[in-house]
Amino acid sequence: MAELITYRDAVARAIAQEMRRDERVVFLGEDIAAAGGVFKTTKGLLDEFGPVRVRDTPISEEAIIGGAMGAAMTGMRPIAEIMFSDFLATCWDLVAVEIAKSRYMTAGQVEVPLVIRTANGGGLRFGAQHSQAVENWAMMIPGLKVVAPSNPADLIGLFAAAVRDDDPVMFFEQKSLYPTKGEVPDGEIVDELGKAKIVREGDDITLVALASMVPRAVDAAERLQEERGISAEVVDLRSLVPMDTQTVLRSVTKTTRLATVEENPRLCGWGAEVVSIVSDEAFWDLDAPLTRITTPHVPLPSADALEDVTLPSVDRVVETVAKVVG
Amino acid sequence: MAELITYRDAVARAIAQEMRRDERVVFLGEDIAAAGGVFKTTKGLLDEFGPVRVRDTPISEEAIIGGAMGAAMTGMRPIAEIMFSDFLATCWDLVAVEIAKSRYMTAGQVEVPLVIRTANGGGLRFGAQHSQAVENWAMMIPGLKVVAPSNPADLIGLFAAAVRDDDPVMFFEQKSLYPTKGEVPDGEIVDELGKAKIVREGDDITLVALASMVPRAVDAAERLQEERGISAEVVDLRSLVPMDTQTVLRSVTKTTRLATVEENPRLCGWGAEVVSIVSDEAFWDLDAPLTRITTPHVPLPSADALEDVTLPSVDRVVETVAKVVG
Amino acid sequence: MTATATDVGDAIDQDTKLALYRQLHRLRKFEERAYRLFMDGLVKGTSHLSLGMEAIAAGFGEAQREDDLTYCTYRGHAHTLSRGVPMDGVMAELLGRANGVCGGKGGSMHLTSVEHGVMGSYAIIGAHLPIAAGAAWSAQLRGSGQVTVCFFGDGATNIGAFHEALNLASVWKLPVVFVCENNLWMEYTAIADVTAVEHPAADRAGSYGLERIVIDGNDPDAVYLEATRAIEHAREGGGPSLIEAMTYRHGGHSRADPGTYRPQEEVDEWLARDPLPMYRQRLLDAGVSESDLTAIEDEAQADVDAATEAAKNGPLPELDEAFTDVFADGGSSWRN
Amino acid sequence: MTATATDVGDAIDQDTKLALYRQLHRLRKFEERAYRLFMDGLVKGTSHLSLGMEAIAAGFGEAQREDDLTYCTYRGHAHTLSRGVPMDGVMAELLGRANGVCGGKGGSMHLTSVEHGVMGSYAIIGAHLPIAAGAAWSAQLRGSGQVTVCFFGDGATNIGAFHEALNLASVWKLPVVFVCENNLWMEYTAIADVTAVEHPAADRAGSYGLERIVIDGNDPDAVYLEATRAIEHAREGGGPSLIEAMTYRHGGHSRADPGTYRPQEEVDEWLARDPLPMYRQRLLDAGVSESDLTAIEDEAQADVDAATEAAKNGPLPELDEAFTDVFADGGSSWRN
Ligand SMILES: Cc1ncc(C[n+]2csc(CCOP(=O)(O)OP(=O)(O)O)c2C)c(N)n1
Ligand SMILES: Cc1ncc(C[n+]2csc(CCOP(=O)(O)OP(=O)(O)O)c2C)c(N)n1
Ligand SMILES: [Mg+2]
Ligand SMILES: [Mg+2]
Repeated sequence: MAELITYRDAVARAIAQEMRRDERVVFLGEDIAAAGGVFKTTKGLLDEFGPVRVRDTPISEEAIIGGAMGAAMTGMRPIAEIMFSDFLATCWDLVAVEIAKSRYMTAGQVEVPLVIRTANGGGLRFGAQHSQAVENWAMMIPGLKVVAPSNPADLIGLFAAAVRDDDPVMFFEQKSLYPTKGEVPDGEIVDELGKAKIVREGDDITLVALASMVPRAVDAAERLQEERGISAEVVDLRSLVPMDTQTVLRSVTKTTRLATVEENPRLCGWGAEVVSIVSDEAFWDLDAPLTRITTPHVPLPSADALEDVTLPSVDRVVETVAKVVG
Repeated sequence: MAELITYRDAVARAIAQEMRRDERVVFLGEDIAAAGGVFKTTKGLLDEFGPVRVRDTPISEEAIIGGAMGAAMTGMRPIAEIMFSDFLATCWDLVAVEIAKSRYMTAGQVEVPLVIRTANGGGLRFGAQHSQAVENWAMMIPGLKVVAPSNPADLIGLFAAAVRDDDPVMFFEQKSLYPTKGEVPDGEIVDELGKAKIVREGDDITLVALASMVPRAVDAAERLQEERGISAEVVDLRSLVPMDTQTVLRSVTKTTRLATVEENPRLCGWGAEVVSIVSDEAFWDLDAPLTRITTPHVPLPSADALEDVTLPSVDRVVETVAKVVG
Repeated sequence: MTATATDVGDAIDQDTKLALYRQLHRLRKFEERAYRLFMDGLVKGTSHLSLGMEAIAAGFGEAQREDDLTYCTYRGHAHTLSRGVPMDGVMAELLGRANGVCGGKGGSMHLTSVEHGVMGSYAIIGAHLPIAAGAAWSAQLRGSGQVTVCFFGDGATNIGAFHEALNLASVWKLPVVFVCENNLWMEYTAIADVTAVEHPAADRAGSYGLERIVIDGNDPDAVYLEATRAIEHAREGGGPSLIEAMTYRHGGHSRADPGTYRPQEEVDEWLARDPLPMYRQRLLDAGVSESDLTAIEDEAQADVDAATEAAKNGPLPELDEAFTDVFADGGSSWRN
Repeated sequence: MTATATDVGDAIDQDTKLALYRQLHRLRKFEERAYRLFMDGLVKGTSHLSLGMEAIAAGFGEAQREDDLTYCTYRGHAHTLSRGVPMDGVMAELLGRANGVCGGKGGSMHLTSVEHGVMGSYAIIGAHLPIAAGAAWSAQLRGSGQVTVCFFGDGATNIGAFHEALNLASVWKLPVVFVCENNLWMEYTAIADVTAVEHPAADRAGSYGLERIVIDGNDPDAVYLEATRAIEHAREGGGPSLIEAMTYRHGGHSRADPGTYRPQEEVDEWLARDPLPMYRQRLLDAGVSESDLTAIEDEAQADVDAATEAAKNGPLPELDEAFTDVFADGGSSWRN
């Protein structure tokens, strides 16, 4: 059996699944308990798990993430919410310099099994300080795992894998996906980090996408097929670290062309890393320049019309791919 | 006339040059005034410019950078020191979310002409929290300019350009370069942001390097020539934003091969961006896979022998390039 | 509270009181309209209103010198308007129009008008406190005599930047007035549930060598007098002040939030302390005529109506604007 | 200061006093050796010594329960040793050897021994305060009865993380003791020059609803008694304490720094308050024999000598170790 649920509701279901399974899983963040989260992603958790395990915090991101780290290194498995991924900047030291490095600096003595989940990305007209796609910030940091699901079923399965993982996992929920729906099987769902998915097969070009860019890449692929007879294969990367480079390389070897579809702004986006892997390891298989479709290197504007011309659109993917293949 | 001075002494000379020229230039940071900086890079400035313009701060990186921003947007041209670039993480919100975005969000009303200078990178056995090369953190953020000189003359000239620039500039001094010496002409030195330099000409491969990796790339090039008859061209990128892609592309078009030499850890390093540009725009000129030589994706270890196997070494550059060309 | 309403009111001349009254109504009517436009889908994204909290913006706006500087938050409509920024440009910005103060790139959370000393509305909690300190440092360095006023919510008192900014401002004796608008709630969580002291700002003033100040933020006169004192203190080189102004938002935190998480008793108590009717009565008691007050109210409404029309009729931004203003050359190019 | 030395000393039994004395000498001699090894080029990078500040580590170490947790800074040799971590492993870590507590990957600034409750030495100012709060939260959740002790310098009181951690710990009543080692200086700048209050930690306790506590950090008995009180208070569910222990470093901030930026008078005054001779005299006055004390000192010296040998003879790490321990699988692979 399966059920059609929203990406939003998948969040609470994923957290509940893991909290039921393991007493050590606790959840902290701003407005997550009584209010059920500002995106209504955590409704019902306080009722089911009580105020000891589901806890509202002050507006103190360093205390939230530091607190989660201290708990994780002493036997708990915390889930911390950073309300908007932009706010990671206010606790970046804890994330990038403490959590990420502790296992290494202590030669494995310290383990930090936690999940930081956060609403990432644009599309809601929230302006430059509440819309950033910062998955590449996390990817840059050795010691962090980085996950970004594109649909409800993946969200639950990857979240479960993240909670069960003994490493710190940055879990990016794309906030524009919250209202979107997807089929989710009944019962426990547990997926695996580091496995990309080919969500549409094709022969002429490989489109590598992530999170909200996956449905756009798929739509573009449909249109490319219909309008221009171009057959695009779409890979949903799902996790940036660990990265399933083999799936990408196999696909590119077959299609001989690559475009990445990235929400992060251009410079040093995750697609640059994908391109650098492909241009090194699949070089001799390539039949066209490697292309990146990204948000241009600008902070995001607030006005809807302006925001719409920054994020990669289906149109832009179609036009760009047509040029690469054409 | 010219003089041989250290990269360390070039810092104070650069700051003094700009403070003499423009009253609006003020300088703040931890231990920069009376003590002359923990790396002794700012000696003499307090004496010459006094405690109003050269000011020690509390250990409050957010106040330092926020303070610099507030001053910059109201008519001053502050220089802020972040002692080790690792500490940028403690004020990343101010850097990446406030300073970088204010001009854009206000449609150009707000201008933030400041320079954040910081000791970046490894090699001094300071361990994982005092050795990071984080130039790619800054490069990722739309609205920031990013500079990293490799020698004393460039340091002074690029610093002057940074102070005179109306945009916020992240100025990365590679701390292992502080004791190194170079020729510096007499008198005022003013360089230009966004101009790469070909520091060694060659025909078989282009090595793009930055800061401390430039001398290593040059040494490697000499050895490649002597030991293997490979002629490598070395490009000192000097500034990541703006980036002189034309110089890189021209060089690669000539040599038909590219390797980047990066101190930042592997994932989403600046070299990935360079590779993505080249593999898109010079694709048809390429004769070999594009290769990146980086610090591997690990936090840095403290022990000297261990640190030495992480940072790209001359040996590693030689071996890797030999394989690419060979 | 430092003083009762009737005490303090006497020190203020009639013109100022009428100006305060005018401002209260301008702000109230603007926010009511902004809410409606949000519900109508014309304000996109989000918006945070100062309904019920107008007396703070009004009191400070009246006390500030023309060249003084303001730093505020995403809840910044009132603070922007109270500095004399034309309503048209603010309303148009909410609607994402080219004639908005930020050409539509900022939106409701990032209102800015440098020309009027409104140096920005910041949407990351606490971030603007050190920035405001820096602006005050600049005024000190330039000897301009400008005072910076920095507004923030009760929730901001628990973030690190608050602590760093207050300490630096105090040590450097900066001409800055920090104003905590304590409306008892953060988003949907009560400040009392997550804070170690009763008055999240004032009870911490001692940590920065500052005086403990709590005022009735719903009393325009009390706000105006304390604002005047603190601003003069700063202007004369006396250094910063930290003022906690008690207030309440009539509606929810943002967007369409009905604010139902708050106890009805608490809401009722504070609705009874709405600054507008309270101040109206005070002015009537002081001999101002009903018709004068009604004229002011009507004028405020007319201004809001006109601004709404100007905003609705404002052009949409050119799409190319998305790629301007990243760098000083006006563009967004990061390469040659 | 809460009490004078002679008052407080009386409440402590002789065994504990001798243990404190032993610890003082172990720490002193270890630090003297570490300095020499740095000057000899055997300790690479940097090192920050607790010379002169040993009484704090000794007093707390003695008061902590075996399963209690310690969080400290880059100036963490003393706090690590005082929890019973073998000297060999600590010295070897300073020398970057494979037999170091972190296999050479941590170095002087990152000493850690989870097995002994030393949960890490953190080199970013203030970062470990919220982490320590989190460990205390975990102890509270697990009902383990463990208390977390978190050491930091005076300079750390001006960074945001301090503020956030103290507030959270207080609101959640966490079993954590925050200990500010106020040695009057940060690196080369006096804390007094950059702080709005005289006692950078204690004068801010009120901001977190906590008691103002300043102790003589050079008096091992005073430290021990206050440590015992605060730890018991935390263990019994009374919540956090914030203790400011006044002390002084005999040498410079780090590496070869001679510390000459400090006024000679101040240095002399504090050298005269060196905890070691002071405590020796107190024990002699209490009837402990000179020879017992000398034996303890000799033993400490012998331990340090042995640890030095063990460290010098320790193997260098295998180069492959640079690529281990990034992830839980033991390696550093981020891809398939
Ligand atoms: C660093 C940071 N954390 C969280 C948020 C999300 N957020 C926006 S407003 C708000 C509540 C702020 O409460 P308060 O400071 O009392 O101001 P008010 O909204 O009541 O005026 C929160 C948590 C944010 N913008 N920035
Ligand atoms: C966030 C941050 N800023 C600056 C530094 C550099 N730094 C290292 S130690 C130190 C002085 C710390 O002084 P204090 O807290 O008094 O501790 P002490 O060294 O005196 O024990 C500074 C500024 C740092 N490590 N982290
Ligand atoms: Mg509030
Ligand atoms: Mg100190």
